[in-house]
Amino acid sequence: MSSNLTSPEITYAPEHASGTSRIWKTFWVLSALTVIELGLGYFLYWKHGQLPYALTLSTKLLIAALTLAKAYYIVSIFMHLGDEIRNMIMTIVVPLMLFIWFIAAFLWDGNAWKNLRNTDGGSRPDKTKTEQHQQHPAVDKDAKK
Amino acid sequence: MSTTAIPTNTKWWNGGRSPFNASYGKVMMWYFLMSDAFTFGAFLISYGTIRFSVNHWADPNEVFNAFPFAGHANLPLAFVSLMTFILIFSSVTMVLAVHEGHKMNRKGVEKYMILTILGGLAFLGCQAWEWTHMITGDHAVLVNGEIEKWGTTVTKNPWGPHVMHEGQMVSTPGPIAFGGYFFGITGFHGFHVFSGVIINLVMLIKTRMGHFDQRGHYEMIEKAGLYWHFVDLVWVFVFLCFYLV
Amino acid sequence: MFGLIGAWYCNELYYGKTLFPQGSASVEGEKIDLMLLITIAITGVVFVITQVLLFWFSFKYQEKDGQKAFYFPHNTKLELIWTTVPAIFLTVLVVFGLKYWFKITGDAPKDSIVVEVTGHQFAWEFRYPGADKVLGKKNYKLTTAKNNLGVDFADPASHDDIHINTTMHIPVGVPVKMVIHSQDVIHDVGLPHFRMKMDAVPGIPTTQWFTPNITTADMKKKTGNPEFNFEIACDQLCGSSHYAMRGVIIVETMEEYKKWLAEQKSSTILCSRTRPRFKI
Amino acid sequence: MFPDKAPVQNITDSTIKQVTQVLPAKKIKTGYRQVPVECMPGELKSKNMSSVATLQHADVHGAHDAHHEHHHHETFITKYVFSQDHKMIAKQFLITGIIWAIIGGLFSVIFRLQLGYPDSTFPWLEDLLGHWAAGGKLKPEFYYALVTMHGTILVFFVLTAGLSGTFANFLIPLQIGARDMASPFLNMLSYWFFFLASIIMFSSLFVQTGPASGGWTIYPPLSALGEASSGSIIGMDLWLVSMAMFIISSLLGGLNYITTILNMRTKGMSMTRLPLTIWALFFTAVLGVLSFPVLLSGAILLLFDRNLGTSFFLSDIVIAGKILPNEGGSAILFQHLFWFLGHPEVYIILLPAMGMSSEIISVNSRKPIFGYMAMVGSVFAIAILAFLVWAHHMFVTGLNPFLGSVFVLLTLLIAVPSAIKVFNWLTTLWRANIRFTPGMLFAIGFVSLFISGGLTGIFLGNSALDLHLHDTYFVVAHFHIVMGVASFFGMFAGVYHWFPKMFGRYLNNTMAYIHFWITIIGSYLIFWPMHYEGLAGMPRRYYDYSGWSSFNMFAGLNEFISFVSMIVFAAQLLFVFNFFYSIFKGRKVTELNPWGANTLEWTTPIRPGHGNWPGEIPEVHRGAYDYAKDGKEFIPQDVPVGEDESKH
Repeated sequence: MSSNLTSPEITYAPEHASGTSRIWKTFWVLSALTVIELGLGYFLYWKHGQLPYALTLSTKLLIAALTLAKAYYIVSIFMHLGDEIRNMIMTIVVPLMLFIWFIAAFLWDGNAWKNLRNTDGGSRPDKTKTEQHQQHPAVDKDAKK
Repeated sequence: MSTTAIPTNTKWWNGGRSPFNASYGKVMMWYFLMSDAFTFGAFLISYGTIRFSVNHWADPNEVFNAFPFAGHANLPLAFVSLMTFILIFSSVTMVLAVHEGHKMNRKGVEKYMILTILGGLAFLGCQAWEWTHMITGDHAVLVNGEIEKWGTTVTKNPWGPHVMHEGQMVSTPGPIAFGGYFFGITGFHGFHVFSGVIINLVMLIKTRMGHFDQRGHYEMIEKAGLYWHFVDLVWVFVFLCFYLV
Repeated sequence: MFGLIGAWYCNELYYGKTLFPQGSASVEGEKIDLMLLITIAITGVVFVITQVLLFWFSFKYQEKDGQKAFYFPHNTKLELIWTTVPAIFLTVLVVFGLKYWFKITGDAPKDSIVVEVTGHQFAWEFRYPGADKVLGKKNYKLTTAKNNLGVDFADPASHDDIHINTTMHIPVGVPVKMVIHSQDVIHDVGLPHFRMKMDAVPGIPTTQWFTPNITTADMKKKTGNPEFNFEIACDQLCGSSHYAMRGVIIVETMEEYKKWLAEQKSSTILCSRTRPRFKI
Repeated sequence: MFPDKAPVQNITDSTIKQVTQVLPAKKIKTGYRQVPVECMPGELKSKNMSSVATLQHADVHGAHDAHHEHHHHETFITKYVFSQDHKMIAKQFLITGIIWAIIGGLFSVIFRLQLGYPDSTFPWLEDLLGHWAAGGKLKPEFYYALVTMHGTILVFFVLTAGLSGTFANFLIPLQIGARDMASPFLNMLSYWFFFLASIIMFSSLFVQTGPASGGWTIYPPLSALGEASSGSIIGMDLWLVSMAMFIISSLLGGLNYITTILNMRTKGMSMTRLPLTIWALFFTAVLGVLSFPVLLSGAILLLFDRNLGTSFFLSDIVIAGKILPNEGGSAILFQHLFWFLGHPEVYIILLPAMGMSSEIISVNSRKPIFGYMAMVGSVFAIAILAFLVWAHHMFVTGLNPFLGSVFVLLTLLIAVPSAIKVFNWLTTLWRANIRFTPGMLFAIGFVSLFISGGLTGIFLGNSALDLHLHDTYFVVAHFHIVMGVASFFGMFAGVYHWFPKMFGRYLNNTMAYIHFWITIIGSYLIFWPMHYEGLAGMPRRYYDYSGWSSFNMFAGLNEFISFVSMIVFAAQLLFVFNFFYSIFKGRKVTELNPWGANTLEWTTPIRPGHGNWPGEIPEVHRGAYDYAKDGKEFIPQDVPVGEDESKH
C-alpha cells in the first residue's frame, strides 16, 4: 500500500493531473455554452410572437440540450466523475434514467389537466385552440367584467 | 487525475476494497447528491407540470429585465447572466482549490477557498437584490376593471396576458403559482448556496488550522467541492426552467 | 387445508352479499364483472396450487432422522418456465383490461345525457343543462349562499339549467355522462351498483359515463327489497362526515324521466340576482 | 462441524479495547494511519493487511486520534444511549418500533370497536380519550385521526424504521464482514432524527384540535385547509415536520447502508456471494434514498400552501362559505409526488421481509435457496419497477387514459418477478429437511401471505377493475395482507431468528408457537372477509355503515372482524412479553452457531462486542447457501473451497 492513500478501501492511489489547463478549458466551454443559450434566449425575445410554434419549441429544446451539455461538463470535469472508474459512473448515471419517466409522466398528466379544464371535462369545445391569444381561464373571467 | 496506475483486470467487486476505488465518504457524498437531485427534480418537475396545465405563463423576458442601478432600462436576461457567471466562476475557483489540495498546497487551497466563498456571497447578494426588486416592484395590473399596482409575491402575479385598457396595453393577473414556484425553488437553491458557503467557511478554517495537513490529505475539500458543484449544477437547470424558456 | 375449507365456507356465506348476484346495473359494469370473474378464476387456480404446495411441502419434508435435504441450487429450465407462464397469463389480463379501460374512459357516445355532479362537504348536487343541452359556465368566485354552485348567470346557457340536490334522476338504456366538480376537497363519485368511480377534484373537472340497464323499480323487485335505492358513496376521505356523504340515483324509464325533468324549475328562478359581485 | 471453526471465546469489548488501544501507539506523520503489523497483539498478528486495515478503519470513523481514549471508555450514555455501535442502534430501532407498534395496533383496536359495534358505547373510552369519546362513543373526527395515525405509525415508524432500521443496522456489518457501518456517527444521528420524529408525532396526539386526520396519504386540499377538518389545523403541521425529520433519518440510514454494502465487504465477499438479506436491504436503501426526497419536496410545498398562502395544490376552492384566492394549483400533483415515494415505500417495507424470509427458509430447510441469481434479479426488477408504477394508485383521479394504460402495463409486470420469487421459495422447500423453528414458521407464513396478497394486486393493478375496487375494503384487505401482515411476519421471523445473536438468549418457543398460530389464523380471518366487502363496493374509511342500504348487510361481518382483531392484538402483546422477558430471563445461547447457518454473523462470539470480530475478519470463500452440498449438512462462507469439492 502506498502511503498517500486517503482511506483503507482505496487500493490504488489516484494520480492527479498537474496542470490547471483542463479546468480553464472547461470554464471557457461553459461560458461559451451559456453565451449561446443567452443568444437563443434573446432570439426568442426579439422574435416574440412572430415565430411559428414549431420553431419556438425547437429553439427551446435546443436550449435544453445545451443545458444538458453544461451539466455534463460540470459533472464530468469539475466533479471529476469522468475520472472515476466505470463502476462508479454507472451507479450514478443509471439511476438518473428514472428522471425520463418521472418527467414524461408528470408533464403528460399536467397537459391532460389543461385539456380537462379548457373543455370542462369534455363537455364543451376547447376555445383556446381557436383563439389567437392563449389565455388563462382565471384571467379570461376577470377580463370580461 | 488519470487512472492509468490502476490495472484493468482488477476484480473490483470481490470485497476487501471499494469497488469504486473511492473512500466511503466520497461515495456517500455522491449518493447524497443524487438523492438531493431528486428533491430538486421533484420541485422543477412540479413546476413544469403546473406550467403545462395552464394556458398562459409569465414571460421571463418581461419579468426579469431589471439590473441594479440601471433604473427602468429594459435589460432582459442581463442580471441573471451575471449571476450565472458568478456561480460558474466560483465553481472554477472551487475546483482549483481541490486541485491545490491534491498538491498539498495549503496556501493555494486557502486562496481559492476564499475566492469561492466570496463568489457564493456575491451570488446570494444578487439573489437578495432580485427578490427585493420583484416583491417591492409595482406593475400596473388590470384587476376587476381597475388598475392596481402589484409586486410579484407568492399570492400575486402581475405577469398575465396583456389586454387593451383605455387605449393602452396593460397586464392582467397571471397564474398565481408562478410566484410560489419562483420563490420556492430559487429560495431552496439559495438555501443550498448558503449552506455551501457555511461548509466552505468551515473547510477554510480547518485548512488554516492545518487539520488537513495533519491528516495527510485534503479529501474534505474535495467533498465540499462536490457539494458546491452540485449547487452550480442545480442553478444550470433553474436558469433553464425559469429564465430561458 | 383448513384455510381452503375456511375460504370455501366464507365464500358460501358472503357471496350472496357482494352485489354480484344482483348483476351490474350498467352495461359497462357487466364487462367489469366478467373481467372480475376471469381474474378471480385465474388467480384462484394459482392461489390454490401455490398454497397447497406450500403447506404440503412444509408437511411432507419435516425434519426426520436420516432424511437428507436434496442439493438443488438452480435449474434454468424451470426458472424460465415460471417466468414465461405468468407473463403470458398477465398479457391476457392486460389486453382484456385495457380494452375495457379505453372503452370506459373514452369519449361518451354523442347521444348521452350530460349531468354535472358537484361534491362539497358533505353532499352532492346535480345540474342538468336544460332545453339548450348546454351547461352554463361556472366561476367559483361567483359563489354566494343562494348561488351555491357559482353559476355565471351572464352566460345565457345557464338560464335554463336545472339544479337538484342529493337525488339524481337518469333514464334507463341511455348513456349518461357525468361532469364532476368539487368545491372544496377531493371527493369521489362512487357508484357500487354501476361498478364505476371517479374523483371530484377542486379545480380540475373530471368525467365518467355509463349506461344504466335496469330501473330502480325493477331492481326493487329483483332484490325483493322495497327500500332499495342506487346510492352514490363518497369514496375519497373528505372530512369528519365523509361516511355520511350520500347521494341517491333514481333510474327510471325515459317517459318518467322526461316527465320529471319537465316538472323541475330552472336555475334563474332559484337565484334572485343575476350578477353577483365579487372581489378577488 | 468443521475443523477451522473458531472455538467459543470469551472475547468481548475488553479484547477490542486491548486491540484498539495499541493502535495509536505509533504516531503517523503522513497519510492515513498505517498500523505496522508488529504492533498488533500476538493473536491478531496477520499477514493479511486488508483485514487489519479494515479493523483500524472502524474506529477511525468514530474518533480521531485525539479523541481515541474517549471513544473506548464507554459509559452508560455512550454504550446504550448515544451509541455508535450498529448493534446497539439496531436494538434502539427495534425497541422504539415495538413501542410504536403497540400504540398503532391499539389505535386500530379502538377504531375497530366503533366499526364492529357502531351502536354500543364504551364508557372506559371516555376515561382514555377524554372529549374525543364523550359518552363512551368515538367522535368521527377522532375516528379519522386514529385511522390516519394507525397508517402513518405502522407504515413509516414501525415497518420502515422498525423493520429496515433494525435489520439493516444489525445484519449488514455482521453479514458482509465489517467492523461497523461506514459512518457510525451518521448512523447514530439517523436513530436520533427518528427519535425526534417520534417525539413530534407523539406530541401531535395531544394537541387540542387533534392529530392529523386526512388519512396517511394526506391528500390536499383536505390536509391543506384547517377549515376542512380539525385534524388539518396544528396536527397536520406537526405531522409534516415529523415526517421531514423522519425523511432525514431514513436518508442518513440509507446512505450508510448503501455505502457500507458497497465499500466495506470483507475480502472474498463479492456481490454474488452476499446473503439475500443483504441484497434486499441494499435495494430497500436505494429505494429510500431516491424516493423519500420526492416526498420531502411534496411536504415542503404542502407546508407552504398551509402557511404562506401559495397555490401549489389549491385551486378554485370554496370552503365553509369562504372563497379562497388560490388558483392554478393542482390537488392531483400532490398525489403524483406522494405516490412517487408511496409506491417504492411499500417495497421499502416488503423487501427486507422478503430477504429475511429467503435466508431463514434456506437455513431451516437445510437446502440452498433455489435460483440465487433469479432471486437477486427479481429483487432488482421489483426495485426498478417500483419507481415506474406510482400512478396506479391514481386511476380514478381523472388520469389521462393513455397514461393510465402505460401504468397498467408496468404495474402488472411486477407480478412476474414476484411469481419467480414465490416459485423459488416453493422449490426451496421441496425435498428439504425442514426444521420448524419459530423463525421458519413465520417465514413460511410470510410466503403464504405474500401469495394471497400479491394475487389481489393483479385485480387492483388492472385499471378497469380498479374503477370498481378502488378505495374499497378490497384495497384494505390487499395491502394489509401483502405489505402489512406479510412484512410483520418477515419481521417476526427475523426477530425469532436473530434474537440469539442480538441478546445471547433464545425467545421462549411455546409462546412463539402460540403467537404464530393465533396471528396467522387471525390475520386470514380478519382480512379474507374484507375482500367480500370490497367486491360489494364498500368504501374504506367510513365511520359508520348503518345508514347505507348498499353496505349495511355487512354489520355482522364487521363485528366478527373487530372481535378477531382484538384477539390478534392480544397475541402480539404475548410476543412483546416474550421479547422483554427473554432479554433478561431467556435460555442462554451456548453454541456459536445455533441454527447451523452459513453466514458470517455466526462466526462472531455469542455476544459480539464493538467491532464484531475479536480477531481478524474472516475471509469469504463461497456463497451463503452451500447447504446439503457434497453430503455435508452445511458449509459456512469462511470455509475455503476444498480440492475435491463439486462445482455445484
